[in-house]
Amino acid sequence: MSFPLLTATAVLPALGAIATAAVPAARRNAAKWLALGVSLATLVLAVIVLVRFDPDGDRYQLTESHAWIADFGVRYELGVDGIGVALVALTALLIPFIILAGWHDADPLETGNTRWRPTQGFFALILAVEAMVIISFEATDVFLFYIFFEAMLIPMYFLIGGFGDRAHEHGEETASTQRSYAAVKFLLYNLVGGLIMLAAVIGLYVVAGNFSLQEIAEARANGSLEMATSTERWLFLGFFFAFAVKAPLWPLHTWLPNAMGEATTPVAVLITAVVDKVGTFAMLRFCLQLFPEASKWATPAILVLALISIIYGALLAVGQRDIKRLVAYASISHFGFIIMGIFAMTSQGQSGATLYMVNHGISTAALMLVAGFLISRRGSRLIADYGGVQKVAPVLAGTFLIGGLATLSLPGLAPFVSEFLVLVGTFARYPVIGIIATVGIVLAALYVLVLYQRTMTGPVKAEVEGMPDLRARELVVVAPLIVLLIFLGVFPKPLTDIVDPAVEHTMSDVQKKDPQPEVEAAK
Amino acid sequence: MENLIALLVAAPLLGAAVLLCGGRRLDAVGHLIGTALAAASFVIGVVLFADMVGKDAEHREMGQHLFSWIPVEGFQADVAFQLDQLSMTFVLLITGVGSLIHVYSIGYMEHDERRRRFFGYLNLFLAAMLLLVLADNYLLLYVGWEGVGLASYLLIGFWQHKPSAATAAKKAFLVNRVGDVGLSIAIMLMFTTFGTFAFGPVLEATGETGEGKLTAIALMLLLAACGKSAQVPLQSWLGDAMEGPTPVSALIHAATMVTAGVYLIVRSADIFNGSPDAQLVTTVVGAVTLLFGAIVGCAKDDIKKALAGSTMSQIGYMVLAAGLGPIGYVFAIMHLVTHGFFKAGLFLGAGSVMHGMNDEVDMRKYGGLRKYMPVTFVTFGLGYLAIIGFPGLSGFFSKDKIIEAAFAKGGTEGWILGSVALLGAAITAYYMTRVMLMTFFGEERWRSRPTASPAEPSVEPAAEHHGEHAEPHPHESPRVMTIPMIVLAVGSVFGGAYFSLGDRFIHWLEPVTEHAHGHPPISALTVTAATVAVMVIGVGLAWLQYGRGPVPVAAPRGSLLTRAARRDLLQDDFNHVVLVRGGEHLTRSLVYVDHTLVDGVVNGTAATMGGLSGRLRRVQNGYARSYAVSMFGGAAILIAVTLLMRAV
Amino acid sequence: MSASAVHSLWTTAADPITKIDAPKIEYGQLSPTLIVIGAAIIGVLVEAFVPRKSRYYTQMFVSVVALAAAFAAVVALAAGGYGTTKAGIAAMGAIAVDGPALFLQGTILLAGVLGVFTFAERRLDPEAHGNRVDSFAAQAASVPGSDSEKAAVKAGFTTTEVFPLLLFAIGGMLVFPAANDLLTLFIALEVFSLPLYLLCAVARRKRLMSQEAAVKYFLLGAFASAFTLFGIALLYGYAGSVKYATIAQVVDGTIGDINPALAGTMGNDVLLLIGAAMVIMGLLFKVGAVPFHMWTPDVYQGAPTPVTGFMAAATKVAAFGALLRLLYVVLPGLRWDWRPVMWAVAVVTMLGGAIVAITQTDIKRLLAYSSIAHAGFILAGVIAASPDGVSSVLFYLGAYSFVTIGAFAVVTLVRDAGGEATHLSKWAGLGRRSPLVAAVFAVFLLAFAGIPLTSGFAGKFAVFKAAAEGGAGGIVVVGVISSAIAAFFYIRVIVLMFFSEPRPEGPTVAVPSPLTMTAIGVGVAVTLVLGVAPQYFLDLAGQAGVFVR
Amino acid sequence: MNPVNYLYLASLLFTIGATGVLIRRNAIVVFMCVELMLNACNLALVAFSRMHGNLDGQIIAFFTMVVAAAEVVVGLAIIVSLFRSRHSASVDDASLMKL
Repeated sequence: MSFPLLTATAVLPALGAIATAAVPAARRNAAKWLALGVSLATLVLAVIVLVRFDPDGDRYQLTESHAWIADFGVRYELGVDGIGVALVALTALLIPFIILAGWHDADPLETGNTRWRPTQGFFALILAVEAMVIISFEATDVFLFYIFFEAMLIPMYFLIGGFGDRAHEHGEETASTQRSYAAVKFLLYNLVGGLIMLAAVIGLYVVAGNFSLQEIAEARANGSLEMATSTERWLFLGFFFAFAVKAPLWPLHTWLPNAMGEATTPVAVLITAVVDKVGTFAMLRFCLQLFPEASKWATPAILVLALISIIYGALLAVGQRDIKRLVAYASISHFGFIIMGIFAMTSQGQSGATLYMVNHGISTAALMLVAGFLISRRGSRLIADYGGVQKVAPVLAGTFLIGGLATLSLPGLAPFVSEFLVLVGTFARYPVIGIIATVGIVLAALYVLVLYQRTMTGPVKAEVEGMPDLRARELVVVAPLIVLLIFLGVFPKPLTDIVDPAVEHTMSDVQKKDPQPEVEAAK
Repeated sequence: MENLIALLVAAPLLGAAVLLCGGRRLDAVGHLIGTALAAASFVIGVVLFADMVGKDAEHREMGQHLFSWIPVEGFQADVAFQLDQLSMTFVLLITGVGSLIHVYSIGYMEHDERRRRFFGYLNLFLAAMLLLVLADNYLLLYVGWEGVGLASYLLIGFWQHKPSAATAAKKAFLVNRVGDVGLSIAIMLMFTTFGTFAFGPVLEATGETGEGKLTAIALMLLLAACGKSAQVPLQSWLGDAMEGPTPVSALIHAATMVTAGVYLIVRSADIFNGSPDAQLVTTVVGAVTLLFGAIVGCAKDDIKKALAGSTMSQIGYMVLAAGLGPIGYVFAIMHLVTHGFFKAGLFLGAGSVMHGMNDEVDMRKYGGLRKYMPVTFVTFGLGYLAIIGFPGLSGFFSKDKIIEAAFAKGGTEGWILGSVALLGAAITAYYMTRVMLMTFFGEERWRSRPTASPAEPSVEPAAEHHGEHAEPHPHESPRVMTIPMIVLAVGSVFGGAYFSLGDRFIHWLEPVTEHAHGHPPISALTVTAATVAVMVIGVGLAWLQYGRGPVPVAAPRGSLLTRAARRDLLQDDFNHVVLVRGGEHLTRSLVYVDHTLVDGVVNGTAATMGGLSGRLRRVQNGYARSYAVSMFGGAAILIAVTLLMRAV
Repeated sequence: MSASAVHSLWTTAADPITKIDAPKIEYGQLSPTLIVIGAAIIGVLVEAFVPRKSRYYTQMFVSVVALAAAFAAVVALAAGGYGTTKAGIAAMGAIAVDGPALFLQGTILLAGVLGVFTFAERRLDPEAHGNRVDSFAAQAASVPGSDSEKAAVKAGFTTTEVFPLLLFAIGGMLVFPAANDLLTLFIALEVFSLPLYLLCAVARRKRLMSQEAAVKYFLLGAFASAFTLFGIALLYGYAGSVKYATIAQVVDGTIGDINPALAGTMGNDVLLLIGAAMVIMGLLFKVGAVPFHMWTPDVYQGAPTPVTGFMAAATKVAAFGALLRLLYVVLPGLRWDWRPVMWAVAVVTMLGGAIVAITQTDIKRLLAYSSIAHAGFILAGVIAASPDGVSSVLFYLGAYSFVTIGAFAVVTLVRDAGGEATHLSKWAGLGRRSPLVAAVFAVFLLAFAGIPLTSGFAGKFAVFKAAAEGGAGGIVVVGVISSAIAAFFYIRVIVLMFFSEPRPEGPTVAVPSPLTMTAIGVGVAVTLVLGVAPQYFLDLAGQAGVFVR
Repeated sequence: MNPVNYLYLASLLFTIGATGVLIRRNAIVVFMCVELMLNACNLALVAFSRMHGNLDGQIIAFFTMVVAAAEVVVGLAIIVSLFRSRHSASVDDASLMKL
C-alpha cells in the first residue's frame, strides 16, 4: 500500500479550506497566505503526480480502491489517465493564480463586525472547490464522481452569490440582487442537471449493480453486461444532460453569462477555466466509456448543438457591452469546440478537445484576470467606459492583447494547437460541420479585436487618465500564464504525449477508427 | 550549413522578444538592436545564398528539422525548415529590404517616444515572414502567415490613439482572417486527402487524387492568397492599412507581406497545375485586381493610398502570372522581387516627402518639391520609371514578361488576359505619372495656406515640433533615410536587367517551379512594342491633365467613375451595408433572443411554478372542516380505487 | 345466526373455571416500552408530590434517565440478536420484537432525548419576574393575557407536565411500530396522539395559534382514528381475528376451511379492501401524506417549536413503522392492490408538498410542507416492497428525524420581541449577524434538499434505489423532479440568510443553554456522518430490514 | 335477523357521524359526531364478534370505550381552553393559520 498520492491532492486543499476558514477575523492576511501556501503545496503534489504518471503505462494509474458504501455498490476508487492528469495539473496550476488575483477581492467592507469573516470564507471556499474538482477528475467510481460533481455546486454558489465586484455601476443594492439571482440561477441549473443525472446514476446501478467505471466498461466490452438499446440511450441522456449544463452547451448556457458577469473575476475564472471543465471531462470519461453505442447514436444531434454553441456564442460575444459577459459568451463558443472535438470521434478531435480544455483554461484565465485588473481600476464592467488604456497602462494593454490573441487562437499560442486539432478531427469525419465551424475563427477575431480596440486604443478617456499600470502582484499572476501559453503553443509535445494514449483508449471504447486519408487508402 | 536556417528566424525573433519585454531602459538603444539583428539575419541569408550558389542546381535544396511540434495519433506536424531557391529569393528580399527599412526607420521614427516598440514589431514581422517562407509544411507556414498578420495589425495600428488607425488595423486583421479560414480549410483537405500537409509529400502525391479535390484545395489556397495579397474580393483592407507609419507601408504592404499570397500559389504549383479551373479563377482574380487597383490608384489624392492602389494592381500582375502555370511562375516571382525594390523605394520616397511636409499626405497640397528634396526626387523618379516599365529598368523586364505569358496562355482567354494586362500597364503609367507630377512638379501649392486641416490633427510627434499652422518648410531628409532610398533605387534600375539577361532568374528558379516557355500568338517583340506604346499613351494623358495646367488644390467633383474610385469603387460601402450593418442587426437580435427566449423559458418555468404554488396553497384555507372534507374525499377515493382495481 | 351457535357460545363461557393460566409477558423484550411508560407514571406522581421548585429538574432527570435506560435496553436487545435471529412475538402476540421494531424504537428514543433537551431549554426567553421560562405556558388552563396567567407567571409556575406527556407519547410511539395486532395498533395510536394534542396547546407565546393548532390536530386526529377503527372492525370481520399473522394467512388463503356459516363475511375481499384502505388512510394521516396532510402546516406552525420538532421527527418514524408492518406483514398478499394506490399517493405527496412550499413565508410552515414532500420520498421506498425498501426507509427515517429536530431547534433560537421570529423576511441577512447559526441551518437545509455529503442525499439515494430496483422507475423520475422543485425553496432560504442585507430591526439570535446546543450539535454531526460514511448505519438498517410474522 | 343488517346500521351511523363532522361548526358537536363514529365502529365490532363467535371484537369494543373516554378528557380540555380564550367554540373561527 503505497502513499495515496491522489487522495492527498484532494485532501490537502480540503484541510487547507478548513484551516483557512478557522483563521480569526483579525488575521485576515494570515488566511490569504495560508490559502496561497496550501494551493502551492497542492500544485507540488500535482506535479509529482504528473511526474509519476507513465504515459505508456496502464490506462489508470496511481489507483486507489477502498470499500466505502457497500450497500450502494460504491467504492472509493481513484485513478488517473492522461486526460485526468492533465486536468488535475491544470486545476492545481490555476488555483494559486486565482487566489493571488483575488487577493483583495474579499476584504470586508465594514471591519467592525468581528463575526463576519468574508476573506477567510472566500479563500476557504476556493480551496474547497479545488479539492472537489480535483477528486472528480480522479474518481473512477461513478457514484464518487457524482457526489463531488454535485457537492462542488455549494461552495461555488456561495462564491458567486457572496462576493462581487467592488465598485458596481448600479450600486451595491442592485448588485447584490443581481448576484443572488446569478447564484441561484447557477445552482438551480446545475442542480436540475445533477438530479436528472441522479436518476440515470440509479438506473445505471439497477442495470450494472455497481459503479466501478472500469468494471462496467469491461463488462460492456466483453458483452457480459447487456444493456437494452433504449435503456442505454436514456441513461446516456441523463448523464449527458448534466454535463451539457455544466459545460455549458447551447441552449443550456444562459446561467454562465450571469454567473461570470456577477462574480468577481477570479471566481469567474474558477467557473469557466476549472469547474466547467468537469462537464466536458465527464463527457469524455463517462458518456463515451459507459454508453459507447448511445454516444454514437447521439453524435449528430450533439455536433449540431456544439456547432450552434460555437457560432451563437461568438455572435453574442460580439454583441455584449459588458467585458465579463463577453468573455463568458466567448467561453460558450469555445466549449462548443471542445464538445465538437469530443464527439467527432477521431483521435485528433479528442486529443484536441483535451488540449483545448487545458489551453482554454489558461488563456481564459489570462484574459479574464487582466480584464479583472482593468475593472478593479475603473470600477466598471462596461466596455464603453474605457478607451485609450494602452497609452496610460501599456503593460496591462499588452498582456490583455496577448490574452485576447490566445482567445482567438493565434498560431504560436497554445489554443491554436487544440483548436486546429479539433477542426481537423471534425473535418475528417464531418467535413460540412468542420467547415461551418471555421466561421467561429473569424468571429473570434472580431469580438476580441473589437473589445481591444474599444477599451485599449483611441483617445484616452478622462476616467482612464492616471490609471496605474500592472502592479507587481498582478504581473506575477499574468506573466507565468502568458509564458505557458507561448510554451504550449510552440512545444505542446509534453502534453500530447500524456493525452494521446488515453485518447486511444477512449477511441477503442467507442470502437471507432480514424478515417483513412484518401490517397493512402488508394495505395 | 543547414543549421544556420533556424538562425535566420531566430535573430529577429530574439530582437522582438528583447525589445518588447525589455522595457523603457532599452529606449535609448532599441532601434540599434533591432536594426543590428535584422542585418544579422540578412548576413546569414547571404552566407546561405553563397553556399547555395556553390552547389549545383539539383542539390541546392536543404532543410532543417528542429523538433516535432504536434504529434498526435495520425497527425504529425513538425517545426522544420526548407530552404530552396524560391525560399532563398524571399529570404534575401525580406532581410535585405527589411534591413534597409530598419535603417530608414531610425530616422523616420526618431521623434516617436515608442520607437523601441516599433522596432520590436518590425523584428517580429521579419521573424514571422521568414518563418512563412522557410516552413516546410503548410501548418508551420500558417503560423508565419498569421504571424505576419499580427505584425501588420500591430504596425498599422501603431498610432493606436488615432481611432482611424485602430480601425484600419482591426479591419486588416479581420479580412486576413477570412483568407486564413481558406488556408486552414485547405490544410484540412490536404490532411484528409493525403494524410499529411508537408510540402514534399503533398506535392508529390497530387497525381494520386482526383481533380475535384485539387480544385477545392487550390481554390481555398487562392482565397488565402486573396486575403493576404489584397486581391479582389478581399482587397479592401490595403488602402486603410496606409494608416500605419510609412516604413511599414513600404516593407509590409508593398515589398514583402502582401506578396505572400503569390508565394503560396507558386509554392503550391503542383496543386494548381493539377486543376485548370483553379488556375483560370486565379488568372481572373489577378486580372480583375490589376484593373481595380489601377483605377483606384488614379483617383486617390492621398499619395500613400495612390501607391497602395498601385501595389494592389502590381500584385494583380503577379497573381495573374502565377495563375498561368509553369509559363508564369518564374515571372510572377521576378516581378515580385523587382516590385519589392521599386515599390519600397517609392514608399520610402513618399515617406521622405511627408517627413518634409509636416506629414501632409494630400498630393494636391504638394507641388514643385523637386527643388527642395533632390535626393528624394531622383530616387522616387527612378522608382517611377521602373514601375511604369520604362525600357531598361527592372519593371520593364518583369512586367513585359508577364504580359507575354498572358497572351501565351492561348485562346480567347489569352487574348483577354493579355489585353487586360496591357490596359493595366497603360493605367499604371497614367496614375504614376500623375503622382509624379502632382508631387514634384507644378506650382508650390503648399505655400500660403494653413497646413494640415485641423479636422485631422497631425499625429506624428515629429509634427508637433513644427507646430500646427506654420507653413511647411520642405527639406531633404537625413542621410539615414536617404541612403536606403538610394540603394533601393539602384535595385529598381538594374534588378530587372540583371535577372533577365541570360534568363538568370529562370535558371535559378526552374528546379523549384519547373518553367515552360510560353508561345504568344504574337511575337514577343510586338508585345514589348505594345507595352511601351501604351505606357507612353498613359504618361501622355497624365501630362495633359496634370502637367500642362495648374492642379486645383480642392479636388474637383470628378466623373462618376472618379468618385467611385475615390471610395475604392464602393466596395467598402458594400461591406459596410451588408456585413457591418447586417452583422450588427444579427447580433443585436440574437442578444434579444438569448435574453427573452432561451432565458425566458427558464425564468418562465420558475414563474409558472410559483403561480401554481400560489394557486394550490389557497386550498389550505385554515378551516378544519374543509381539511376534514379533503380527508374524507381522500378516503373515499382510496376505497373506490382499491375496489375498482380489483373489479377490473 | 343459528341458536346452536349462540348456545355453544354460552356454554363455553359457562363451563366451571378450574384455573386461569396467567398471560405470558416477556418483560425483557418489552423493557424499553415498560421503562418509558413507568417513567411517565412516575412523572405524574412527581407532579403530584414534588414541590414546585424542584419539579423541573426532577422531571428532566426522570425523563432523561428513563429514555437513556430504554435506549440502552433497545441496544441490549439488538445486541442480543432479538433484531435478527431471536426476533419473535411477545406479549401473547400483541407486540413484535424484531429488527424494524428495535431500529425504529431506538430512533424514536434518541429523538425523544433530543426532544427532552429542547423542551427543557429555558435560556431563550428573557426571565419573567426573575424566573427562567421555557417555551411552555405558565399555566395552560388560564386564558392568555388574563390576570390568572399574570399571577401564574409572577409565581413562576411552569408546565412541567410536558415531560410526562412527552414520555407517554414516546411510550405510545414505541409500541406503534411494534404492534402486532390491530387492537394494539389502535391503542398505541391513541396513546401517543392524545399527549401530542395537549402538547400542541400549551405554547407560552402565540397561545391562540397554539390552541387553534391543538383543536385542529385533535379533531382531525380523532376523525382519522375513527376511520382507522372502522377499518380495523372491517378487517376483523374479514379475518375473524385481529392478529396480523392470522389476517395475513386469511389473505393468502392458507386458512382454507372457512366456516360456511360465515361465508358472507369471512374471506370477503370487499371487507378486506375497504378495511385495509381505511386503516392505511389513518396511518397516512399520521405521516402527513397528501390528501391527508392538511393538518400538518397549521399544527407545525401553531405548536410550540420544540413540540413541532419532536412531533415532526418521531411521529413520522412511528407512523411509517406501523405502515411498513401493516403493508409487509399483513397485506403482502394484497401488494398488487395497494401498490398502485400508494404509487399515486406518493407522487401527489412529493409534488404537492414541494410545489406548495415554494411560496411559503413562514419558516415553520415551510418546514411543514417540506416534511410532506419528504413523506412522499419515503413512500417511494415503501412502494419498493422489498427488504431493501424496508431498510432504505428505516435509514431515511433515522437520517430525517435528526435533521428535523436540529432544524426546529435552530428555529427556536432566532427571536425578536414577539418570541420566535418565524417569518422568513426576518431571517434576511442572518448569515451576516451570526454566521455560525446560519451555516448550521444551511447544512440542515442542504440535507433536506438532498445535496451529496449530507445524510439527506444518502437517504434519498437509498429509497430511490430501492424503488428503482422494485420496478418503480417512474417514481424515481417524479422524485427527482420534485427534489429539483424542493431545492428551489431551500435555496431561497439560504439566499435570504446569506445574500440579502440584514434588516436593522431584524431578530436577535439567542445564545442557548448546552441542552439545545447538544440537540443541534448532534443533529449536525449525524447529518454529516450519515452523509459521508453511511455504511455502518446502512448495515444496521439492512440487518433490521426483516419483519417477523 | 340477518347479522349483516347490524353492519349496515353501523356503516349508516358512521356515515352520519362523518357527515356531522363535515357540516357542523360547533367544536363540541363535531366532537360528538366523532364519538358517534366510534360507536358505529363498536357496533360493527360487536356484530362481527357475534358472527365469528369469538370475543376479540367485544374486547376491542371495551377498549374503544376507554379510548373514547380519554379522548373526551383531552378533547374537552382543549376545546374549553380555546372557548375561554376566544369566547367561541366554532371551528371556523379558529382559522388564524392558513395558506
